[in-house]
Amino acid sequence: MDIVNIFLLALLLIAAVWTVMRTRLIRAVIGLAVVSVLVAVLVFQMGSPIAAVFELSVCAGLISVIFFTTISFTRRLSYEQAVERRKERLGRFGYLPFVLLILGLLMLKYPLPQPMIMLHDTPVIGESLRVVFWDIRQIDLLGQVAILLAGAIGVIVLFKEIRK
Amino acid sequence: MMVAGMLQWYGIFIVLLFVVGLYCIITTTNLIRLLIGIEILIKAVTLLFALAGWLTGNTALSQVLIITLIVVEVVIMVVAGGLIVNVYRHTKSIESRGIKNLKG
Amino acid sequence: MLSLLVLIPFVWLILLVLPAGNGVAFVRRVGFVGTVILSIIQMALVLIDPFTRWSLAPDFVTGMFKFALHADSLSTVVLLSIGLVVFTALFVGRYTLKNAVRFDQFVLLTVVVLMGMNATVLVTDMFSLYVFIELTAVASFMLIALNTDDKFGIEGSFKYLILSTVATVLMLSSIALMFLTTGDVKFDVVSVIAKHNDTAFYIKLATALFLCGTFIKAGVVPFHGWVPDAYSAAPSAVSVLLGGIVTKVAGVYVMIRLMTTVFGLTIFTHNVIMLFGTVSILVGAFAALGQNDMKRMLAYSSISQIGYIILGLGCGTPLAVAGAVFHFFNHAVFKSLLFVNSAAVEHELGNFDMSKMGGLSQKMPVTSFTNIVALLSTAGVPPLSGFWSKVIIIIALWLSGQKVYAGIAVIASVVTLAYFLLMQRKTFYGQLVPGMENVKEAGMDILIPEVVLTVIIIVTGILLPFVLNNFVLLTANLVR
Amino acid sequence: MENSILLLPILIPLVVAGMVLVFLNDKFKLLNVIMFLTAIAANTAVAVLLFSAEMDYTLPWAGFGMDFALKVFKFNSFILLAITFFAVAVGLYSISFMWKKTGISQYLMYFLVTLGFVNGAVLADNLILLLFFWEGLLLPLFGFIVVGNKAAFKTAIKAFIIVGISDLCMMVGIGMTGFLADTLTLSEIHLPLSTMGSIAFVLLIIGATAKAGSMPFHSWIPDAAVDAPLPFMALLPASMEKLLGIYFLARIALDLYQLTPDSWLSTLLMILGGVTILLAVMMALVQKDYKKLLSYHAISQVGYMVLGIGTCVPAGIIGGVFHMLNHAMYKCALFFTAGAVEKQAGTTDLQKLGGLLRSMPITFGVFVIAAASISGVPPFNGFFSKELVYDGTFIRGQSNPVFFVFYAMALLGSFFTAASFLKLGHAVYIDSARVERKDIKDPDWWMLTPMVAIACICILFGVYNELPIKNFIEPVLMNVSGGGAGASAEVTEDTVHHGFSGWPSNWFLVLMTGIVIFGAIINHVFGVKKGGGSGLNAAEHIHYAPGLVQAYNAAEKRLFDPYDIGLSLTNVFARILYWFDRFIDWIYDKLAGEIADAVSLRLRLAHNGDYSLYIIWAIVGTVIVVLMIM
Repeated sequence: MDIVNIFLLALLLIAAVWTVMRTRLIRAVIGLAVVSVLVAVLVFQMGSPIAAVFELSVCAGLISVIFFTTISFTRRLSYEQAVERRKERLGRFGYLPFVLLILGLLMLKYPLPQPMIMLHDTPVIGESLRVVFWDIRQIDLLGQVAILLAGAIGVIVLFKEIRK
Repeated sequence: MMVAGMLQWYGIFIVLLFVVGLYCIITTTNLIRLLIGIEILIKAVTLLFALAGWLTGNTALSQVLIITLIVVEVVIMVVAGGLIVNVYRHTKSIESRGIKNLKG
Repeated sequence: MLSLLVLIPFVWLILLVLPAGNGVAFVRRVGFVGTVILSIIQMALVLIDPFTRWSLAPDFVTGMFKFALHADSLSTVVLLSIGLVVFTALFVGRYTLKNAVRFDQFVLLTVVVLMGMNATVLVTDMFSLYVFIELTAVASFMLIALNTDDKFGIEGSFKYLILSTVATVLMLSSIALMFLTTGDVKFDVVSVIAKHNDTAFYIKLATALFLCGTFIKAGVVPFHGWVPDAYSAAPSAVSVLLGGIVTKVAGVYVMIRLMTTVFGLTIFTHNVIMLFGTVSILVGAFAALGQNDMKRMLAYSSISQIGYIILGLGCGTPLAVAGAVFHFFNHAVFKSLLFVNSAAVEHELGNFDMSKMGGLSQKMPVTSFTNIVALLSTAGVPPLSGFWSKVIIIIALWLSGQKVYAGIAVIASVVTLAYFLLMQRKTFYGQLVPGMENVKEAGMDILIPEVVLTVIIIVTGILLPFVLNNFVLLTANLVR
Repeated sequence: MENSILLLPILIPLVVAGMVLVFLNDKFKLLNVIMFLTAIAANTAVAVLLFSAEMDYTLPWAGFGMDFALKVFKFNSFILLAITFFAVAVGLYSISFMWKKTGISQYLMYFLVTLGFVNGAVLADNLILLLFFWEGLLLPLFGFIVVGNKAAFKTAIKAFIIVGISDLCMMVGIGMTGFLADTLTLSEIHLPLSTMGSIAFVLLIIGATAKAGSMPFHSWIPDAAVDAPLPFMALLPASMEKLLGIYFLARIALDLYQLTPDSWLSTLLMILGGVTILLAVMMALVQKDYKKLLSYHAISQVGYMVLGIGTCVPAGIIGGVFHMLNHAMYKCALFFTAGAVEKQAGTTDLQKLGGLLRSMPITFGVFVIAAASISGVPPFNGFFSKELVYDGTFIRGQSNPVFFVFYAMALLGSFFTAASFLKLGHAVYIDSARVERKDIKDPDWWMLTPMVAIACICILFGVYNELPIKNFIEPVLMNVSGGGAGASAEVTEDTVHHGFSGWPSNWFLVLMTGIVIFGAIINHVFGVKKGGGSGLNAAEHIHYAPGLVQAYNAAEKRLFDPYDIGLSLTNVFARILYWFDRFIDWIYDKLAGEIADAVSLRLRLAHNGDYSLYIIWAIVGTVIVVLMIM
């Protein structure tokens, strides 16, 4: 179990680095989707199945769609430009793996302190997800509805000119 | 419990994920890749929330928080995408050098 | 009662959005008036009904909704400021946004911002706080980019989005860490544990990260990069909203709330906040000195004034916090007024380039007069309201032994005066620049908020005892 | 009498100012003038009623010991009366002066606000309240200068910032005083000059003398003289601010703190006074503009007051306070004559004036009286107050010969004062007209009445100086706010033995004064001769350093002329002082601006519009915050 989790985490990091270093935007977005899937698996491993489902469907699915849409509105690079850009990128992103390696080793050497987990007197552990979502955090729900409305207005504001 | 030992590994990788995201935001000149960097940062935060829920045993709360977080994040990404499309409309590129007009 | 402050804007928003598809005219006719009434009701509620009764009175919507909202003395002042600035911005919007569709969108988004800010002020939970800060922020992004044909608006909006998202990530990390340590994200639960373990590693880290998040949102130097760009690129009416209240609620209010109610000020946070406040005061003031663009100057001035607020907060004595809250209110008033004036100027001239202006006081006497009242208040000239809040902050700093900071605050107010007088001279005084013979005074939509805000500045300054005893000094118990 | 009557001197002008504000447009100027006159009349009535009354009135205000406390006693009732008198005189005069100009309504509003605030500052019995009114005076000051000339904005800013800085010093001083005394009520504060007390004392002195226009906070006054409407100069720098500044200086030195002659602060005050006298009078001597010349004298004369109070001996203090009153009068009269000349002849440039003796005889008469007063010619009032100041420095000199320096400085100042006024009078009135003008005559009676009235009082206070000294000033110092041991007790004793009124007791001083004035006349005659018979150039020989051309010209005449050698020494001195004056000006004007500009430019370059730079700043900031908190 431990090994699996650590393996997944390592894979996640590699996917993230790969995402960042890709030249073609489409592939970078696919990389991001892979990262999302891995995060979803990890979240599932940590006992949050419903959140994992959301992560999988919304982040890996919907957000990728949003990115693809955005990219489709803009002009792609030609092949020569892409090659040139790749060299440029390598100069800037080439250091990233080394930075990560050194930082990771340092953190292995000097580990983070253990958190003193202090649970308050009446833990809400027993409460089901349904109660928390619909009752306790009702104000968040209101916020979600409002922010979705705002997003809808945003689409009208920002994409109106494009559609013409 | 294994959880405490796992915390080290989670901690390290979450921090490294943050570093990847920040590095991407700072160095990239492509606006869409900028958003990808932000996405990676938010993934790290998601993991942190899941971890917190797992360690405290309050997974109900952590799941609700993650779901809300995802909804908010999607809206931000939509707006950001819309802005990038508009930047493209004005400058015919999605490079960051197109948005350096305001200064001083 | 409290729920209504969130629910009414929400219901109003849905009412406005639903017919938006087919009947834009409906929104235009009803939306503006309704939203103005909404903001007036909010101000009236705060002024007539003190917050103590709000919390005590049975919430008749409690049966339907389970919102854990709470209002105290700080919320009162902030809610009042919100109502006032939204009121102002709506009028300015009607005057400056000639495109009907844009104006409708402006009203809709202003309602979103109103709801988001009210909720931000009232919630009692760190994560809900985040949700509503984001709601406000999302609406602000779109407001700044409202005129999509203006590439500067898009650029300012995008910069705000990036920095704001970084701030969000910092805040979320902090919330997650507090969740990890305390098992919950409610203010009361978190604060009990945080205040008793203020040396624990993760709690200190969480404090620092949240502080940085609010610093970015508030535009404290060196987290301020987006502020001048976003303020100056936004449409005039949006600048009023943004500069007057949005960043103050999302940044400064949240900072005051978190640092007093939740984390509690420790010796370390004291020093950090005061240091960054002072740096903001100085950098903002000096950067403003060299500006030629009216709105950019106001933006830098905002940075400088926010420095005063958080300097007062960082000092942490009851008097200093009361002064900070008072300055919060005053800043909302006079900075809105200054932005309104800049909107009036822009409407006549079409730009903000002060090097091409001059002698406008002959053509726009009311705007010129209100502008000088606002700038003197900002610079802290008695008997205007800004003087008193600054004096309270400085006295509190002095009494708590922070004499260096007090001295810097005093000196910076001279610089404030210098750049504002420069602005007044370049725009309103001097010879009338050729080609401006046809400039005329702004219309009623601008004059109403101008006069209202000017009267508030003067009356607050003169009726200081009333304001002090009924609003400001009550906030001192935030840190007791 | 209800004690709340004390509120009236503040409320009447401010309320009427508010009403004028409603009708700010110049279309309603008649209405505004009527309201203005009513307010002034009502204010006069109240001031007369309050004269030599003793009462106090307190309203609860902001808490923390900050009460709206007003108190009237002998000293400030006298100051209040003086202020009222000048308000009436300047008010009548300015209505006529401003009638045809734009902005008269604004001007009247600022006038009333000033009056209300000055009254408030004089009556205030609470440090914070005093500060409130004191700082509030900045507003009308700023407004006044702007009214005069829209391009005068730079001057307004300069004035505003200089006065602002000195007021900040005063604010800190008041804070320290309140802290030391543990109360904010003025009449309860009597402090010894401890170390911290001395610092607070110096800060307060800076505030008070800057308000009075002393060096080195003077440099806005000459600029304002050119830009602001003329009655403004008569109102603020010449009378109101002098009265207020010296009133407060007297209270600081005699009441709040016990200044003693052996204290180094006394010496400091005397140095300040002496330097101000000389420096400003040197500047005045070379001016070629009526108003500017007067404004430098307005600075110079403050030196006498500060010097007088700084001596800490009764004669000097009484002289200082008396000189304040006298100065306000004759300087008012002089500014009035300048205003009359400006209004009638259209300019105040000496090179374009001349020959006004015949066309404006009454104005000339007033000028002669006022100029004789300021130069200290007996039997006008200036003579007597100056004699008292000399007496004070002389007494100090008897105890320590070093202090004779101050006597010499004061005497020298007198010499130059007389010289410059001879030159001014000669150039404006006696010389034949340099530019031909027709139809110049004395102004109308609105303007003449205040001028003549003040001139008459100048004579009255001189010939019958017992009236002001015995009735106003001596009792005042016996009873500064009902307390105060130290210096004021000494005054009481001395006063009982021999008064200060009447002819000066020390004949040596009178003789010296006579010699000085006579010397000035000789000098003037000499200068006129050299300047080709014109008064305009009567001081040229002092003004210009012997440059090459002049040296060539004058080689035969002046080579062995001891008078000229002496004058050229003076000349160098004047030059140094001139540069010093310009240097102070440069600090305010340029240096501060340049530094600010440089910093500002760097900051603007730093904001290069690149969001990734901004993010890096934010991340660096975050790291700093995290490290500081950890």
